[in-house]
Amino acid sequence: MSPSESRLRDLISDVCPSAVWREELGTAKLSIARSDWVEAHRALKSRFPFFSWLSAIDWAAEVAVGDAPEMEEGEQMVERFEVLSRISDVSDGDGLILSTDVPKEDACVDSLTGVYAGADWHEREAAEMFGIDFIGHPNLVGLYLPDGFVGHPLRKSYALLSREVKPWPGDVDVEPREGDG
Amino acid sequence: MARLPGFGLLEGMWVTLRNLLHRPPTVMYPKDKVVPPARARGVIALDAEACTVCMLCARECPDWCIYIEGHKEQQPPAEPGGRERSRSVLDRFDIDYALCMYCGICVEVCPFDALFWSPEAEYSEGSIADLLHNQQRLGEWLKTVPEPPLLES
Amino acid sequence: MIFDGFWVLLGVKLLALTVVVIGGSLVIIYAELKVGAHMQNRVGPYYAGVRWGWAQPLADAVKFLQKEDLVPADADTKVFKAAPMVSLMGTMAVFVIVPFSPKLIVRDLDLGIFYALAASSLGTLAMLMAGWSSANKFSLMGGLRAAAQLIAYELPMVLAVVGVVIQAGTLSMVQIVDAQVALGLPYVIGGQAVGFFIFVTASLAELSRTPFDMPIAESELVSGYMTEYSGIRFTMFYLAEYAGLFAAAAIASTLFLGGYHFPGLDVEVWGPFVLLAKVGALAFLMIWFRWTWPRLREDQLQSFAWRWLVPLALANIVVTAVLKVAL
Amino acid sequence: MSSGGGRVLHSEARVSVELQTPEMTLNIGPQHPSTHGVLRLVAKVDGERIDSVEPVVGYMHRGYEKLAEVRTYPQVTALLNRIDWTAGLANEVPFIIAAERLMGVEAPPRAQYLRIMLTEMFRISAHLLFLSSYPLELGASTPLMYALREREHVLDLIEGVTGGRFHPNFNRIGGVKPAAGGGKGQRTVVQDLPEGFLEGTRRAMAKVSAVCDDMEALVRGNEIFQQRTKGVGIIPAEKALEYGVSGPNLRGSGVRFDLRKVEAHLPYDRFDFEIPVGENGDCFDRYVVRLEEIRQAARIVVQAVDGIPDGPLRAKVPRVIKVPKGECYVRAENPKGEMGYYLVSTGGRGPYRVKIRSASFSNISVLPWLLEGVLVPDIIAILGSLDFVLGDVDR
Repeated sequence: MSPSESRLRDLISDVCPSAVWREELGTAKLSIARSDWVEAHRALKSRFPFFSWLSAIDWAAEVAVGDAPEMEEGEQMVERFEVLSRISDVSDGDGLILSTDVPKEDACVDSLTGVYAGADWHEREAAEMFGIDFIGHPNLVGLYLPDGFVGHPLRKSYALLSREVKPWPGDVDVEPREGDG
Repeated sequence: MARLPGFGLLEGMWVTLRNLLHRPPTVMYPKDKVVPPARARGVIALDAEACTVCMLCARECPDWCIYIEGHKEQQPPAEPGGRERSRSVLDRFDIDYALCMYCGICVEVCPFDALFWSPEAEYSEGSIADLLHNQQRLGEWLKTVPEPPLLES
Repeated sequence: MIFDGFWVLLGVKLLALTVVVIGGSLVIIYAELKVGAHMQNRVGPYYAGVRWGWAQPLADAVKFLQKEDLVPADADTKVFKAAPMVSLMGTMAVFVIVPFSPKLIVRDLDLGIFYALAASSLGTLAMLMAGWSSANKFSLMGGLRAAAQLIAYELPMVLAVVGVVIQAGTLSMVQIVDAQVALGLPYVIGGQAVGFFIFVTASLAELSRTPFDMPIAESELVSGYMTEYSGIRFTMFYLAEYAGLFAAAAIASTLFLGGYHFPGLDVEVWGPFVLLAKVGALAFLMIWFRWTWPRLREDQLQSFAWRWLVPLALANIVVTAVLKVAL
Repeated sequence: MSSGGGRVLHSEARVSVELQTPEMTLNIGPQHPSTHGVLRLVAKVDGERIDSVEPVVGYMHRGYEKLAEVRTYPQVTALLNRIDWTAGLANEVPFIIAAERLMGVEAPPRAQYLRIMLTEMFRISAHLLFLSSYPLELGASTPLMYALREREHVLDLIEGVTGGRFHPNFNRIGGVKPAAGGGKGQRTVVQDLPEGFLEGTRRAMAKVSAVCDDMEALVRGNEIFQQRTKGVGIIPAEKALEYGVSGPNLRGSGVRFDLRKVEAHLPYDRFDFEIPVGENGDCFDRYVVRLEEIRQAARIVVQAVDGIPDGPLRAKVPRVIKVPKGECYVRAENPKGEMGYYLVSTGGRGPYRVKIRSASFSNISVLPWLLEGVLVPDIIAILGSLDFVLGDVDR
């Protein structure tokens, strides 16, 4: 149920020619350059009035939490934040995810509060969890974490304290059963 | 609804009056109790003989609330003249119900039918430390494990 | 000279009155708990007392009495301590003129109902005192709401009573009952139905019971002006509320339902039981309202009083006066 | 206020001077009887009228998105039904379907029917909870008892099938939980429907419809309730869309949109049910939409009970689950609104990143705009009508 490609293509191409459009497993994703971020949303707002959510992914090779991403031999992980926003319409339910890559050194992107008022809280959460700065946001204060919290928890480099403190009950040295991985 | 204004108020009063005459469905707890369904996840029972200390449940538990210690023992060979067989025996098997979230992954992942669910749920304690059930107490719960319910035809 | 008949008689009467009022309030509390529970498909009090949990109000009273009586740190202690007493005394004072039977009455004042309405307005003062002195924002709001509401509903209540007084031609309670006996019909049928409706609605608001329980709106103000009270002071407020309900039901049944009179029953013997039966019926009605309806917002509540009840009461007075003269 | 002819009478001039009272800051919550959990509203109050409200959230923040990155897939599903704890299984379904899509696995028809049946049962349970708590906030405590009495029947049925009343943990990648355990004997204990479940469900759905009629008479028809809720807390449709308000709150504002009719993650197209829609988006319409949704959900459950196909409960899936690389966003119609999971997998035993789109987060982000110039008791009426749960807000 991806939006009809042709109508969407010309809607996007005049606004941001560099847009790369990919549709996989029923999820339509549009990668945009950082500079066209707000323009793309303004162009699409008439077609997709419903602001669903905005968040980010921290792409990192080594991770302090969970399993490291498996790399094919040649592929090299580009260290970056990927800011995603999801907008959809409320007639036949088409939806679209817009994403833009933000380098980790100057992690900042324009704020969408001018286009979608609902982006306010989402951007505050993303700023607090990843340390991304949203330029033009009315009051970019923390949302969830207690005031005076140091660090950005959702970054892959941020270890989960509760798992450091307590020893893992599973690593007792009884020889593993033969079949177990 | 073009009804005269007070009518809605009276309709509501009729509902409460009607319920005044019904017997309340309250179950007076200490006297008579509600029997939970057979598949209810109340407490985990341990069959120590079946356990081979494979540590799968302790590894798969999301809350890290199963603590196991075991040692190896030599057992006489199955048939005479055969090789000495070594068997791991449980020393300690504790489940900390203060941390457990009753997800049932341990019961599901155990390959040797050592863990069972029992709908028993009246084991609240005065102090939180008593919620750490040791191996002997987990064995006692085995008696309360019900027969699996008959299935829909 | 102190011990000649009058003072001793007054002392005995007041003692008897206190026993009757406290007893009546406890019965109404039990009725509210039990009837309200069954209306909600619950069992209500069960274990207190041997069966049916009849001793629940006594158990509550004892529990509250042995609770610690806290006074907030920066509260205005004298006013804080006095508020519940004023509230209870204000309610008890109303019973002076309630006639259980022609002779069974503390003092049949010829001012009768006028005195009762004056005494019952003391409750407003107590709520304001409690709200202000608890030094807690929510209590303050509860107290202000209570004051605004009680004043707004004092007027329709008085005007409704004026209707009865015109028809009966007297203020004294016993003579009002005699007038209804002479008419052969209790006033609720004999010409004062509108008055009865206004009086019951207004007394619901006076007691701040649903649908007018904004001052003790649990979901917003925790429990309004009573939030900071505990122990014996809270018991006084709690008792005052139900004594107030007893008083309102007693006055309403005397004015509109013919008081201790019931055709065919001897007034001397059956008088009190007839009155208590009518009080029970009205109390059941008020309990029924509470467990069925939500509460009004206080600006709706105010506009309901000023824009509906007061004009209605005035019209009622005019009609009664015209009929009084015409017949 | 001035009378005819524009000439301000002396008497009126004096009255129209606005009495300047100092502004009072009122803290509603985080411990407050009607904020549905630990939400704190810092309200600047002038008398009883609100100037501005600033919701403070985060008291219930458990960091689900971080926890998901540390856990394997079965462990994550055990966590997810605790996000919106009134709608247990409805939280797990979109995440499981996202993982199934990445693995290219399709749940067997019987499992899909079971998922629909249990999701609708949880919708009934969540909305019955709303039917009981909302009138309570407006002062009527009786509906609570009737609604919860019927809700017990629904929860008992859910506990009979899944073993848990609130946290069923019944979904697995590839279907629903096939057997009690992995060992020799436990694998034969199949977790299919217990005996008497279908008949019990029909009786329960009849009771649920009966309680809806009681609510119709007791609350919806009640003039006092109508006065307290009609025209209060109006959310216009485009404001709702811009803030991402979804579910019954959006439909209350007149937008006819229900994900069950649009999304293809579960065979809802085989069931016929209507979408109740309100007209002017006030508290009353949101209440009526949810009341109607219970009846529609009961209809779906009865149709599911009649038409449930036979067959296996779970498709062939390797014992140790490794989801291949890829990204996928699946959303579903949760009782509170649109619940979606953006699942990013890089091949490990657990997800690399899970963005949880919870409905209540956006539903209450509209509060600062909505509560300006509102009376204090109306705050409670509006908060209650949005029907949010703090676990959903804070994740």
